[in-house]
Amino acid sequence: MSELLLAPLALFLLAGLAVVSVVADRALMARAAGRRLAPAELSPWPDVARLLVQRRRTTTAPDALLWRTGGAGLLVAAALMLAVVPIGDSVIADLPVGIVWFNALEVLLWAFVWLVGGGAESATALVGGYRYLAQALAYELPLMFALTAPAVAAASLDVREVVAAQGDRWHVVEMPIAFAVFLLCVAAFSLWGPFRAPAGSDLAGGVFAETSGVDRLLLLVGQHALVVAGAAFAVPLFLGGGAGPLLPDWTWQLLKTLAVLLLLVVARRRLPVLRPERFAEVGWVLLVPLTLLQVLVTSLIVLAEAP
Amino acid sequence: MSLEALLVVAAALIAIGLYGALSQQSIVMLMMGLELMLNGVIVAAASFWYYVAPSRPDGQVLVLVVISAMTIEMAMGFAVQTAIFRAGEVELTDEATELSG
Amino acid sequence: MGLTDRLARAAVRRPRVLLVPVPGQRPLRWAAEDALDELGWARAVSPAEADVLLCCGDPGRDLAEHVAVAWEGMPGPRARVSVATVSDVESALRAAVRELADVPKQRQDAQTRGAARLSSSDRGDDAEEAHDGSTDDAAHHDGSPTDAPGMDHDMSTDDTAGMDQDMEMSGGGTGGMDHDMDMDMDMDLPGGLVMADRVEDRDGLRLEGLNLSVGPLLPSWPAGLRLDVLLSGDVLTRADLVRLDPRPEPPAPPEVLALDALAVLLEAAGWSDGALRARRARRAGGCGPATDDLLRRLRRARLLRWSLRGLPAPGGADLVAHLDRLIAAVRDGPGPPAADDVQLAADVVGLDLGTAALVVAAHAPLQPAPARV
Amino acid sequence: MTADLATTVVFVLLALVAIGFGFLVFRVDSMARATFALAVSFVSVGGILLLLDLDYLGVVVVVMMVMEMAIMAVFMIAYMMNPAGLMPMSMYHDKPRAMSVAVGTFVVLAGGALLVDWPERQGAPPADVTEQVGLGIMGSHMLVMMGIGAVILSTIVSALVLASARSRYDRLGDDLKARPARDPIRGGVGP
Repeated sequence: MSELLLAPLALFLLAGLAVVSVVADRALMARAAGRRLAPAELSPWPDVARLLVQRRRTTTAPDALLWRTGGAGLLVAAALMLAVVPIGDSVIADLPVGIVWFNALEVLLWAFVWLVGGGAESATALVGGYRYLAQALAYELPLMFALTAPAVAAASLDVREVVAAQGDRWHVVEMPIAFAVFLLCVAAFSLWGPFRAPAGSDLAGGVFAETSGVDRLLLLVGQHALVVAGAAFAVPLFLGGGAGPLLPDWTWQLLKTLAVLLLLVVARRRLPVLRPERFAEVGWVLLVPLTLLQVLVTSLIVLAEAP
Repeated sequence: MSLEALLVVAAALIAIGLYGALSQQSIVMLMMGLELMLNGVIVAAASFWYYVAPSRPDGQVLVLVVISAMTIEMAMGFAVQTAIFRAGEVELTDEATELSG
Repeated sequence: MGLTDRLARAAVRRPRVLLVPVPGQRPLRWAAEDALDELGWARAVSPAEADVLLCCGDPGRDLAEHVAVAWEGMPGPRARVSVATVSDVESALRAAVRELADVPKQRQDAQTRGAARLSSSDRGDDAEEAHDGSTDDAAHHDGSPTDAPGMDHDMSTDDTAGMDQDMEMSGGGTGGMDHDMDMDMDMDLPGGLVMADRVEDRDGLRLEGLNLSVGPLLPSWPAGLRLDVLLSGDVLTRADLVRLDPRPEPPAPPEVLALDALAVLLEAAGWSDGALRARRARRAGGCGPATDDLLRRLRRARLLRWSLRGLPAPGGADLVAHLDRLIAAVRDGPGPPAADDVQLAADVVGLDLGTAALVVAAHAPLQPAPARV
Repeated sequence: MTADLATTVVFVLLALVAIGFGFLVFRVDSMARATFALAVSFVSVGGILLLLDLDYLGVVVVVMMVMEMAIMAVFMIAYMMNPAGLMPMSMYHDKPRAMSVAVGTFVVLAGGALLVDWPERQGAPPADVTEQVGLGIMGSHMLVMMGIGAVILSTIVSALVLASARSRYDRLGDDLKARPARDPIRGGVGP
C-alpha cells in the first residue's frame, strides 16, 4: 500500500473505530436502562451536533494558551501513537523505537491533561489534574514494564519486529499479565471507565469541568481516539498483529482491534471507578512486582528458546 | 548542522540555566535552572558522540548518565524542599539560612 | 442552509439536563430522573455541559441563588424550566427542547449576556444577578458565567472591582482564594482578601488553604446541602455543613427509599450502569426482575466493595456495611438510617474532595435527623 | 543536498525553540507556563537528538523530562504562594550579577566551542544505534550503570526519609505490632 494513502486511511479508521466505541457504549447503556434499541438512539451525531452548536465558555482568568494546547493535545497524541502501528506490511512512521515512542506520547498526555485541568484556573479542574498525575504515577512503571516484555521477546523496540517475532504463538500466551496491565493502562491514560476519576462526576467533571462546545468536543474525540489508539497498539504487541487464517492481514488486524476496543467499552460500563488514592497502592505494591515478574519470565523463555 | 553549531546551542542552554539558577529565589525555579544546564550537557554529549566518536558507545552512555543525574537531582531537590518546608515553611533560597554563620 | 438546519435539529435531540433537586420535593426528582432515563438523555454533571436547567420544584431563596449561578455558568443555547407536579415533567422537557431550538431567542439571550458581561466588567456586578433579586449579602454570588460547576469560588481575577465584591462577601465564609500573607510579594493581592492561615493537612504539611463551597448542585448530592470547606491541596481540612431551605420529604416505602439510596451511591461510586439499574428498580417499586437483577449484581460487585470499604457511612460502620444494609432494606430489612449532619461534617474532614463527595452521596437521599431540620 | 538542507532547517528551528523556551522559563509570569516552557525546551532537545540518529535517547529524554515537568508543576503549586498561577510571579535576587555571570559563561563556552580545533570524526555510527548503547551499558560500561543503579536506590530511600514525616513507628505503633498499619489512606492492598 502506498505510504501516502496510509495516513488518511489510518485517520479514517481512527474515526470509524471511535464511532464504534460510542455506539457500543450507548447500546450497553440502553440495555442497562431496559430500553429498546433504536438506531437513532445509538447515533453519536446528536451529541456531536449539540457540542458544535454550543457556545465556548471561559473561566474568570484561564491560561487560555495552555488550556487550548492541552485540549488539542489528546487528539494529536492519539494520532501520533497510531503512526507507529503497522497496518498490514506498511507503517506510517517507520521508527526503530516505536514502543518507546508510544510511551513518550503517553507521558506527553500527563502534560496535556494537566494543562486541561490547570489551565482553566478552577478548583475542581485543578483537583482533576492532580488526580490524573497521581493515577499516572501509579500506572506508569507497570506500563513501562508491560511494554518491555514484548520488546524483550522480540529483541527489538520496532513494532514491526515485534509482530514478526510472534509467528504462530501470540505474545498474549506467554505474557498475559503484561497484556492485562497494558489494557488497564490504556484505560487509565485515556481517563476511561474505571480510571475516569480525574474527570469524575464527583468533581463535577474534573478536568473537563469548565469546557463546553467545541473545546469539549475536541477533548471527548481525543479521549475516544486514545482508547482506539491503545487498542490498536495492543494488537501488534500482544495479539500477533495481522496474523490469522483465511482472511487478509488487515482484516484480522481490524477485527482484533475491534475486539479489544469492545472489551474496553464493556469494562467501562461494567466497572465502578477505582478511587485513585487506593489504586496508587495497587499500582506500586501489586502491579510493579507482577510486571517485573512477567519480564523475568519472558526473558527466561527467550533464553530457553535461544538456539 | 555541525559540531560547533551544536556546542554553541549547548553553551547557550548552559548559560541560560546558570542565569536562572543564580537569579531565582524560589527553590523550585532554581532547580529548573539546573535542569536547563544539564539539558545543555545532553546536547554537548550527544554531539560529541556523533561528530567525534560515533563508533564507541561512550557518548550515549554519558547522555544516559546525565538523564539519571537529572532525575536524581529532581528527586532529592523535592525531598529537601519538602523537608525544609515541613520544618519552617521555607520555599525561597534566601530563607534557608540554617547553615549560614 | 441544509447543513446548518440539520445541525440545529440534531443538536436538540439529546440535550444534557442539569437537575436541581429541591428539599422536600423528592417525588419530583424521581420523576425527572425516570423521564431522563427513559428518553436516554444524560444528566449534566456541571453547568458547563448543560443545555437545560430543570428545577424539581420551587427552590427557596438560598438555593435559588445557587441556581442562578449555575444558570449563568451554562454556555448556551440554554433553557430553564421548572416543574411543580410529577405530571409536568414531560411537558417541561418538551418546552425546554422548544426553547433550545428557538434560534432567535437563543441569539438574543447570548447578546444580552454579552452586554451584561461587558458592563459587569466595569462595575464588578452582574446584571443577571441583580435582577434576580438576590439581596442576601452573606451569600456568595459572583455571578460571572465562569464559576466552577456547583462550586462557588473565585480562583482569580485581575480586575480589582471583582475582588472588592469578594471581600464584602467573604463574611459569609464562602468563596475567595485564601492566601498566606507572610511574604512580601503577597501583600499587594488585589482587594485585600481575608486570609486563612496555612492549614495543616494529613501529612503534616502546612500548605495554603483554599476556601470553597461545594454543592448543592453537584451530581449525587443531597438536595440543598452545601459544604463550606477549607481545602489543602485536595484534602478537606475543615468542613461546615449548611442545609439550604430545609423541608421534610414526603414519606415513601422503605424499599423504594433504599433503592434510591443505592442509585445515588452507585452513581457517586462511578458505576453509572448500576445506578441506572437501581433507578429502574426504584421505578418498578422495588420488586420484579429489575430488582432481583440489581441485587444479584450488587452482591457480586467485588470492585465496588473494594472501593467503598473503610469509608465512614451514615450511622457508623463503613460504606460496605451501609451497602449491605441498603441491600437488605430492599428486601425486608428496616429502612435506611437517618442522616446525621454533625457526624457527616466531622467524617469528611481528612478525606480528599472526591472521597468526601462519595461519603456525602451516601447521605444524600436520607432524611436529616429531625433535630437538624 | 535537499535532505541536508531540510536537516539544517529543522535543526535551527529546534535549537531556537530549545533556547528560546529555555529563556522564557525565567521570563514568564506564571509558574505553569514556566514549567511547560521548560518541557518544550526539553522536547526540542529530544528532537535534536533524533536528528543525530539517537532515536532511543531522543525519545527517552522526552519521556523522562515531560514526566519530571508534570511532577514539578504539582510541587510548584503546592509550595509556592501562588496556588493557581494567580499572582504575577517575579522572584529574583541578584539579577544583574547573575546575568553578567551567565553571559560570561556563554562567551567562554561558545568561544571555546568555536576556537578549539576538535578532533576528526573516527568511525561511523553503527547500523543499530540503540543496540550500541545497550551493549555498552551491559558490557564495557556496565560499572557505570551499576553505580547509577546504586545511587538511584539510595536516592529513593533518602528522598523518602527526607520527605516523609512518618516513620514505621507512626505506622505500626511503638512496638511495631499494630495491624493493620495506621495509614492516612487505607484499603488499597490488604485489609
